[in-house]
Amino acid sequence: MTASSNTDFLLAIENLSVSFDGFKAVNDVTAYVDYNELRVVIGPNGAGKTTLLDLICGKTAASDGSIRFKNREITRLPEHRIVREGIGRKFQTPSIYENLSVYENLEVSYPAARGVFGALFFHVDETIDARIREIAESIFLGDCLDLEAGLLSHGQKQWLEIGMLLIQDPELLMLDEPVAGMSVKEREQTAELLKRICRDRAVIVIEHDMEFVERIANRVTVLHQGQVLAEGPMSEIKSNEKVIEVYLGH
Amino acid sequence: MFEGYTASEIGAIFAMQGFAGLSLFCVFLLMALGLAIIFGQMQVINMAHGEFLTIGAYSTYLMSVVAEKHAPWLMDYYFFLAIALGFVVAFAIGWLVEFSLIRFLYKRPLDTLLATWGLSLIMQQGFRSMFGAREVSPTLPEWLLGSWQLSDTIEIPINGLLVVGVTAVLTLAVFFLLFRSRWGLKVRATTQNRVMAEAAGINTARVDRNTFALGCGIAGVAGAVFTTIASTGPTSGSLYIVDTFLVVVFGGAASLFGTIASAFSIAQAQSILEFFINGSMAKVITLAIVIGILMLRPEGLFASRVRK
Amino acid sequence: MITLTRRLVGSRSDLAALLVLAAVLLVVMPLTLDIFRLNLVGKYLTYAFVAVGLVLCWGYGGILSLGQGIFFGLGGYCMAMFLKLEASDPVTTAIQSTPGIPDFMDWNQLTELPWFWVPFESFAFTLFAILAVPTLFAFLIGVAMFKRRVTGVYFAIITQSVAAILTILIIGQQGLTGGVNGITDLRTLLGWDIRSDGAKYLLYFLNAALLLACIVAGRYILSGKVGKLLLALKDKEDRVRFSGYDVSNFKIFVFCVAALFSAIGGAMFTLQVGFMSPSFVGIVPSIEMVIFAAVGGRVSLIGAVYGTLLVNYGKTAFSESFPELWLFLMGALFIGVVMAFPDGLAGLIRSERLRRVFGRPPLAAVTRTGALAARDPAPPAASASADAALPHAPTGTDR
Amino acid sequence: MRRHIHLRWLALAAALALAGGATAADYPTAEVNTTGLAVTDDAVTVGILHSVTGTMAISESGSVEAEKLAIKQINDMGGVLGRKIEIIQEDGASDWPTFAEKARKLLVNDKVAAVMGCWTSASRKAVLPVFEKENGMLYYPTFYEGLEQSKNVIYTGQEATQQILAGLDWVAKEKGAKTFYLIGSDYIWPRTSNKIARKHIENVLGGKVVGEEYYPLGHTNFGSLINKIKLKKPDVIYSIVVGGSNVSWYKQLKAAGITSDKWTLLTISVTEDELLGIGGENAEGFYAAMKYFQSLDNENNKKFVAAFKEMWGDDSVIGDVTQAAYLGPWLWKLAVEKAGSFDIDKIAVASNGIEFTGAPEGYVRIHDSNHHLWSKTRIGRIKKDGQFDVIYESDLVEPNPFPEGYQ
Repeated sequence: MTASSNTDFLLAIENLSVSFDGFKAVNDVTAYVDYNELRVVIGPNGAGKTTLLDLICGKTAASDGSIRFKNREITRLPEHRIVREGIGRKFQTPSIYENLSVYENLEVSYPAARGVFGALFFHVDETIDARIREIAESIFLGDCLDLEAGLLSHGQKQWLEIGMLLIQDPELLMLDEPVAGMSVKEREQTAELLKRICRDRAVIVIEHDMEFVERIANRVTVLHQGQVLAEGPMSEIKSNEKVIEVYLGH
Repeated sequence: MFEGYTASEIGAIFAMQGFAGLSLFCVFLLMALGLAIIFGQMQVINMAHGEFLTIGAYSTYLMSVVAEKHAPWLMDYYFFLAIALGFVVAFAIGWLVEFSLIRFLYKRPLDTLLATWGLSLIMQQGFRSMFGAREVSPTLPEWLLGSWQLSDTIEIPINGLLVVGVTAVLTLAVFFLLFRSRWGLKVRATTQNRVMAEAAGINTARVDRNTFALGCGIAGVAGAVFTTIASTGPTSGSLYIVDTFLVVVFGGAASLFGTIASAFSIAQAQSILEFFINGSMAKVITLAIVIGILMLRPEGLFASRVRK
Repeated sequence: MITLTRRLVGSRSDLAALLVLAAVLLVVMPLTLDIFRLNLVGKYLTYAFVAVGLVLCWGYGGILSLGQGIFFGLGGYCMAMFLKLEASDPVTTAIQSTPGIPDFMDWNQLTELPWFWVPFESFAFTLFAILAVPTLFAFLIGVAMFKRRVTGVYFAIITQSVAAILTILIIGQQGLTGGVNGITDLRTLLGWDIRSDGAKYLLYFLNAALLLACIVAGRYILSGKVGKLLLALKDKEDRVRFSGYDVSNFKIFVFCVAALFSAIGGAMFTLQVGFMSPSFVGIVPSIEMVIFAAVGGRVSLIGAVYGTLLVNYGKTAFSESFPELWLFLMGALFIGVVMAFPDGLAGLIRSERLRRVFGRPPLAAVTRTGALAARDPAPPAASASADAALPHAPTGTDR
Repeated sequence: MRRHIHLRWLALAAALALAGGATAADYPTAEVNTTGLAVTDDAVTVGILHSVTGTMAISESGSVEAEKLAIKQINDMGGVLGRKIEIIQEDGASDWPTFAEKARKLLVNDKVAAVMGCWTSASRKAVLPVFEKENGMLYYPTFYEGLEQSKNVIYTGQEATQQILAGLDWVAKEKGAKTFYLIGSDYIWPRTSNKIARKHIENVLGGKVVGEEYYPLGHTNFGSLINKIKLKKPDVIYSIVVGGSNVSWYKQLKAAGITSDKWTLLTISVTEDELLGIGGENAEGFYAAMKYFQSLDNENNKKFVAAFKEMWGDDSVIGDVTQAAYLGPWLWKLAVEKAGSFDIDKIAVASNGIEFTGAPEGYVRIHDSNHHLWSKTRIGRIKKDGQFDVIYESDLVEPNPFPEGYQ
């Protein structure tokens, strides 16, 4: 494991690499994310964006390099431990429990009774109930609590998944294409939601929709072939020659 | 255990033991090849695989009866026809099974496992109704039965050579079919990305059906060959299931090379252990080792590492 | 307190179903059947423990174990060891070269009781072992498998292999285990003759009561957060993991519970049948028990009991009158249940109870795909490429 | 042909009727049946309990056929104490609890006067407590490992020492065998039998056991074992491999060049039934020690084989156990007639010392105290057609289920 210095950043990724059968999907990436920052990761297909998130949340094991969260090494922690450290991850395709209701989806995601025996004797008290309803309101699903989640629209499912993360109150939230497949109106609502969310926490977003990116991003990281091509405010990135060549140009 | 033997005796035993390991490897590979193709391509564990082996065995028996009664001049060579017949019959039944059963269950691998177990019960009772509950013995050509005297002390079983030969031919054929033919390209395309394969004009349903039938057909060939080393009866095929599944699972899905390597390592382990310790314990230890390794590499020996 | 009762018995219709089952087992069967038939039903009901366990770990947890016979057998063997020791007192075994040890040990030239048999002279230890040994074994398998994320077909095949290993070991170590014949000729439990009709009645009721208790315990587990998590797990395992749960612990837990239930069944089997043999540890009985659960409806605890009774009754009836047809029928049952009735008996009787507990039928997804397969066999392309029907498919992949 | 047989049966019937000569009227039901068995003025019910389904069905079907043949013949001769025998057949389904359950049904519900049944030791062990508790009478046909004796069982097959010792003596004498390799399937009968064999080889014959191995039931690969045998070069390979493994074992032996021209193999687990699956050509010239072979040359056997084929088809083969199963109903009939009663307790006593001269294997006699049969042990040499040349016949061997010095 690479020895690394202490940082003041929330998330410090240093010299991170992973290879699949010799193919380096993420190659020597170094990046830092600050507290309460909204970072957008862009890049063409196959640039390693999703893999980067997989590495951070422990879904994929790194071949080399380190990831530290609040100065704590999390590179080798199992997924659920990383979540408990305060990192939430939303997947590219809405990943919710289709055969549970919206309420139950949120209930199951509530960060209590995470052990087997805790869960065995768990019941929803008033505080938890209030919290579930509050989150449901904030993700525009206050009226659909009893609806089976599988019956929600695609956009609503995306929101529900975000809600399931919010209820855990993570310090770092990672969203993989949160507006893919959404209508224009839903996009606006989502942008508003994101802005609200990152008041109290850092957010990493992978997004293709440049217009959407411009609306929300503080800083942008551009990945290309597993490496960081450029990083900076959106205005800078837009005029970066290399970025234009590989990504924005077409 | 070697005290009091001459070097040449020990050498001969080692040579023969090497061959025993090789033929056990080939037996395992023959058993597993068909199942591995089906498992790799469609993630279906065919619990009736043993019964497809039995189909091949009974085909051989039928051919031997026919040859004995109607064409005694064929007795020396009918075995090759029997192998072909085993393939054809097993292929045809496999095709039917896919058409009427398997294709509805692709998204539910565990259910396939149960349904094919049911199928195996039906097939076993079918054999019993058709051929009787007793084991039968196909009359094998005389040249297949003996051994080949390599030196004074080294004798190589001819049926072992046959198993090795058929395994080599069949494995090569499967390899070429999968990796060098247009059809194989379609199969691999379907496995990797069904939607894209369909978009590219591949009839994936037909690919599935043929793949399943091919896997069954290979089991038929294996069954025909096994008549030279094992029994032919309604439940003969079920003797192989545990070993077969373990070979396939140990090798990892979607990897022909994995299946070969897995058959090789299990066969060698078992063969060597059997030589040095008692048979039952050898079996227990082999199984335990395989399970132990599977715990360390749950996706099998040779599953390639990809982004999940 | 109210919530606890609710979680134990569920809603009013749940309670009704439970009471009906209790009435069938405790009143109808004993009144209508002679002791011979009742003893048979008792034997079937011991399999129902396994089926109920399978509802938990397979129906809800999505873990198909083809080795439940292991736990049934371990529970049964623990009980059998105690009973055998009691039946082998020095007086009755006086003709042996070493009196006081089980007869099969004497035949195998053992001259003293093996160390692991010694604690089974204590009934308290035996009761403890019946529950603890299989559960601990399940825990070890569970930890080894689920922590390594072995799932699905792999898990099924591995449990099957473990069952095969255990069978070979028990048969091979006949001096210690009684070998292929098993542990036979069991007579008394703490001096009480278990072969008498009175004992059989009592054991039947004890068995039925324990089974009902297991169902209630199972319902308690499923009606709470663990039940919801298990359903969630089956649907989106990664999501549960990324909600901060150690998924493997829940799988281990439910697998252990299933093993525990099976073990109780095994012990009751030994008591009612009077012996235990390795033929209940192996692959075939293990798979048959899966079909009991499937026939009853793999997500219905109570259905599992009816499924077990029905299949076994069918087996007895059919194998008496049409032995040749029985295997065909059994095979057809496997295929039919999987293809046409994935929800089994419980699915046929629209399960209002579960709807109450969960707000809707919890296995909507399963029902849907199952119904699709059953109702709509026409376009093979559609079902073979169900991927295309999934909502996420068009998005493509990104690295 | 058919007429021929009938004449034979009539002759047999006449002969035995002279011996028995009973009519129902001579034996009032109330007197011959004091324990409430299923005996009426003109009929008596017996049970047949074998596996018709499952893995054991292959082996047990011959026994069922033989028992039915014997019962038919007895009925044709006028039955037992003037009563026709009626059969209730139950299927043990190759499942030991089912055996126990069906045994209880036969004894408790059907009140049968005797049961012909079981094949494997495991099934017998499962039903034994039932027979002892409900006081029934079981006629058990299979050669087995011994170490058992019950008032409620008549063992019509050989116990281990009968089959083993005479065979070993023969091979030691005729072949001058000194070294033995013992091989078996891994369960109680082969293990117990090999234990007896080992003691006899080491203590009586002064020979040496150079290897002893067991393989799981259903094992199909014997390559390594065969190499070990080649390394040790035993004078005799002593084989107790059973079931599906049997076929693999002999085919692989032959393929490895272990054939009768250079090696001696003696088995106690291959009968004509097994040879159907193995194929005579694969085991040609090897020896089996049994009490009965289909090819036995005596009048009783010729009649028996002819009658068997008449009833069950010309393709039938008859192995040792099938013949032993045939003895069951006859021995029961003789015991009932000797006791003049169907009562189990009386039959159990009356059975001691009963002689049966009509046995296909020749003369047999039930032991005076242990319910096993005195019988001869024969050595058969396997022929290509799946039959045996009987090349040796011992004197009558006393059954000794608990052999001193062999345990």
